[in-house]
Amino acid sequence: MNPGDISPLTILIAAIFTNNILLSNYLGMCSFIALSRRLDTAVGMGLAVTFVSTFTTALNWVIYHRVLARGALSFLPGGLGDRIQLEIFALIVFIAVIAAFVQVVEMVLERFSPAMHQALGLFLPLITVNCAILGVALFMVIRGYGFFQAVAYGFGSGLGWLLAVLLMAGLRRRLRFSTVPRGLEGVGITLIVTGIMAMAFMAFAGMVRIQ
Amino acid sequence: MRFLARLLDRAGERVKKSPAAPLYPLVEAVNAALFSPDETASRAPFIRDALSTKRFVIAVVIALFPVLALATWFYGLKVPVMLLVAYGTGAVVESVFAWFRGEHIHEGFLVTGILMVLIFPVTTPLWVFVIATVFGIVFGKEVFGGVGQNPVNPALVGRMFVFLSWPALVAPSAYPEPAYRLFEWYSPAADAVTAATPLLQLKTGVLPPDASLLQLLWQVKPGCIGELSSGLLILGGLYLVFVRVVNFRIPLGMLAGSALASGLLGLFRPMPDLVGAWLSGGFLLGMFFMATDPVTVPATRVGKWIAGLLCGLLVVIIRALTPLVEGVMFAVVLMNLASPLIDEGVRALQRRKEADHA
Amino acid sequence: MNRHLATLVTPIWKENPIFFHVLGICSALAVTTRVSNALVMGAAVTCTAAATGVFVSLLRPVVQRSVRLVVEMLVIATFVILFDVMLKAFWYDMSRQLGPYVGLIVTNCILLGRAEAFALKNPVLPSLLDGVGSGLGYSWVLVVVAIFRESLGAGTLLGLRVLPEGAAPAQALFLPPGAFFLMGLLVWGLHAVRRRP
Amino acid sequence: MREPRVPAAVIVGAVVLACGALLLGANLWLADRVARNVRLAQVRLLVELVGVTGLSDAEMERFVADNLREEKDDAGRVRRWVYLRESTVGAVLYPMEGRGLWGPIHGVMAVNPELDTILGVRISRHEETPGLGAEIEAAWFLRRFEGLRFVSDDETCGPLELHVVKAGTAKGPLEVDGISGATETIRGFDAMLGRTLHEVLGDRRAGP
Repeated sequence: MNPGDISPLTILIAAIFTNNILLSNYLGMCSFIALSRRLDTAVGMGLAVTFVSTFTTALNWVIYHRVLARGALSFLPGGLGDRIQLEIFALIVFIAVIAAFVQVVEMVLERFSPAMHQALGLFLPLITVNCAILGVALFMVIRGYGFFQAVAYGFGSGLGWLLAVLLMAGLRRRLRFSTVPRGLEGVGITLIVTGIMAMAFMAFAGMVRIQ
Repeated sequence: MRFLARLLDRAGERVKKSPAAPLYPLVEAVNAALFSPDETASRAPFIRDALSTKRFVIAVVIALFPVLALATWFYGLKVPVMLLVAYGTGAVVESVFAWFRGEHIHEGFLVTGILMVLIFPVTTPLWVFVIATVFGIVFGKEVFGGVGQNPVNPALVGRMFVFLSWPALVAPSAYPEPAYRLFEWYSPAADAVTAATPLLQLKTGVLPPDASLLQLLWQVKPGCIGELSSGLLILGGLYLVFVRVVNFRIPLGMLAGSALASGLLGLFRPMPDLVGAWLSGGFLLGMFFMATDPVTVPATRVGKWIAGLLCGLLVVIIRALTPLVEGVMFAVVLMNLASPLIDEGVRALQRRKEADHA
Repeated sequence: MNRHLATLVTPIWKENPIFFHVLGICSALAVTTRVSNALVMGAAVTCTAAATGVFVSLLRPVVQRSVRLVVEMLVIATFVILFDVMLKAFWYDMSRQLGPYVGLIVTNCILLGRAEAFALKNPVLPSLLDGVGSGLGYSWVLVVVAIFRESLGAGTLLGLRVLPEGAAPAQALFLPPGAFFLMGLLVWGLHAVRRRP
Repeated sequence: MREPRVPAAVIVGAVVLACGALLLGANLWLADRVARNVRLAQVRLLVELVGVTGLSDAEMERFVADNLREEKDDAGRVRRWVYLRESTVGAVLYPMEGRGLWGPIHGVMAVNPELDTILGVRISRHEETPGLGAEIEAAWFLRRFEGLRFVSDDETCGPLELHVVKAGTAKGPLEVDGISGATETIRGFDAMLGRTLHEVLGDRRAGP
């Protein structure tokens, strides 16, 4: 059996609940800590991550499997395609695709939807260094996902991150009125609450039957 | 210290101001801190009785005392010993933190300590129980500044940690059959008889034919210490609702939520009997005594309904769709974690409505 | 020389990138289930941070502001890939254990952050020292977290059993939540220690 | 800071070229080694499974090339390896593929020449939780499969009853204890084992 057999819907649910990219793969922690301070920034960044992660995963999948992967260029004449090895550039290409996509989206939004640009514009540039997006691309390669699986994974991971950051923003707003020990304020207490959240999300482990 | 005093002050003011005096200062303090004052006065009219934290604690202890007494009858001396251990550990940890902060120990731990005992099976080794208590108090309460400031139920935080750490030692497969053991010390060697809990039987679909709902209600059944008798839990819970220590919206929401989830999932797969699911496992204990903890639920009225629904939904989903047998613990914590967000959402909607009216 | 020493030491303790700039926390949490993984990951970050520091500093006189981010990212990515390939070639098992997290060093803000904040403004030697210092500052935190997680969560240290037979390790520390709790505690402890003169 | 005079495009171009050259060079130098490592990981399992020890990497590769006959299916994928010891069959090795909780699981199962007993199981690749699901590759767990006879005594290839079950609940010779706390991984492992055994039984029915 190969991974092609899992339905994209299953992957989507798994990426949100059972295998949350933040709570089980720790990706996107930096922006999670920084942007969960306020609810509105959390919403903005969460939506931006979801959007970018979905589309760049699709783009990266196509580029990886049609250009970079071993044997992808075998249609080239004279066995040239088999001799070119581009896999090593995957990481750079992924970053470049993410950065370029973010740029393009920013320009398009600025031009056609100033309201959206106002809402998301601040967060788009930050995404380039959000490791969740790059992480999704790398996991997609390691796990050998097909196109629709990869897109579902990208979308689900974005939603999972959005969910976690929203919960955390709500909690941190409430924590402002708690007398947290001084050394724990900010980063420390956020990490501990994330730990409680990660424990609670363990309940979903095994919810998705992959067999 | 000054901060707490300020909170209590503000709560006190509101007691004087409104005819609907606060339920207990702590909730009020948190409410006051979360709401801006002008918003709250109109939105918390369901609080009718002036109760101090002490009276709240006493009410919960009264409600849970019969359960503890019955558990001692059936599980033996280990139950009161566990209670002493919980209080002892709690006192040490709390006084260390209180000393650092320069505060007094809070009587709120009386409740956490009892709950701590009730959510473990009697088979739990004492060292595991101590670790759970310490972890729960430190990471569930003290890091947030102590009683009344914790976003999640501290007892459940401790329970989750040991559940994930040593699943075999606290798992449902180790629950012993209740039998008369008063004045005996429970030991796994002497009491090797373990029994499948009704919940496990419901899950695997092999509920024995003689187990009617009435029996689930009145008979004692294997499980965690506090799950011994559904009847006593219902009586205790109703008492708390009756004296208005517990808000009725969360329990009702949970019942509705679990019914909804059970019905929806029932369209696709066979589901265990709904009332049976209510009466077995930790549902009642969680519903009346955990999920209702006033500091960890939404402050808005609509928010309480939503939180209850969510919790009920999650219980059924976790019980039905994951390999876990019991889902109440996780469901309550997930609900706690979502509570501030629910409040934010409800308030945003209310603000929008008011803006429309104006 | 004293100044150079300070450049090296400051990011290890006084301005530790993980604690005081909250950089690079993702991988710090992910690879700390085993001390060996943490050591290799620390080495990876130290090497790439040092190399990046040197090269960004070298390119400093010719790179224009408008393209400096692109150049920095290129340099970082190149060194990360180099390390990844070397690991695959010479320590295949370890490379499999670390999975995608070596590649994810690219988005580890420590590298970009130090390149931006230090190497772009300083000569080669201090940049090298700053890179090494930041890498070491990151590494020791990883190793400390890993020591707790591996010994208490799995009962071993560097693969050797340290808990007595019969003592069951706390699996929760090995699972993701454990990383968050330990990291939180470490942040707390460090802030407490640092505030005291 | 003084703005340098060199045009930005030139700089970026030069850096891109330099980085590209560096990486391609590294790739040329190391690609074979990496490929060999990937191959060796598999080879090591095969050698271990047929019970040969103390070989160097190169010797292992030669050993596998000389003594293991690869059989491929129509799609060109390896279906099984037949281990020839002094021109008689010593064991038959089947590749296994399945899914765990987080990702694919790959492994190899060795079966005796009569195709009725498991000689050993090894896992080559998985993404499971360290300490829990990841224990499927641990020796203490895999040892439970050694010498398991999965064909009933009356020699019928009847329904397969070999199962990995919840830890501590194994009954009878054909149930194997799983790993506590790793339900989903074990479920995938069990299914993978079942599929492989199914294939083995197919070969057994087809005759030697």
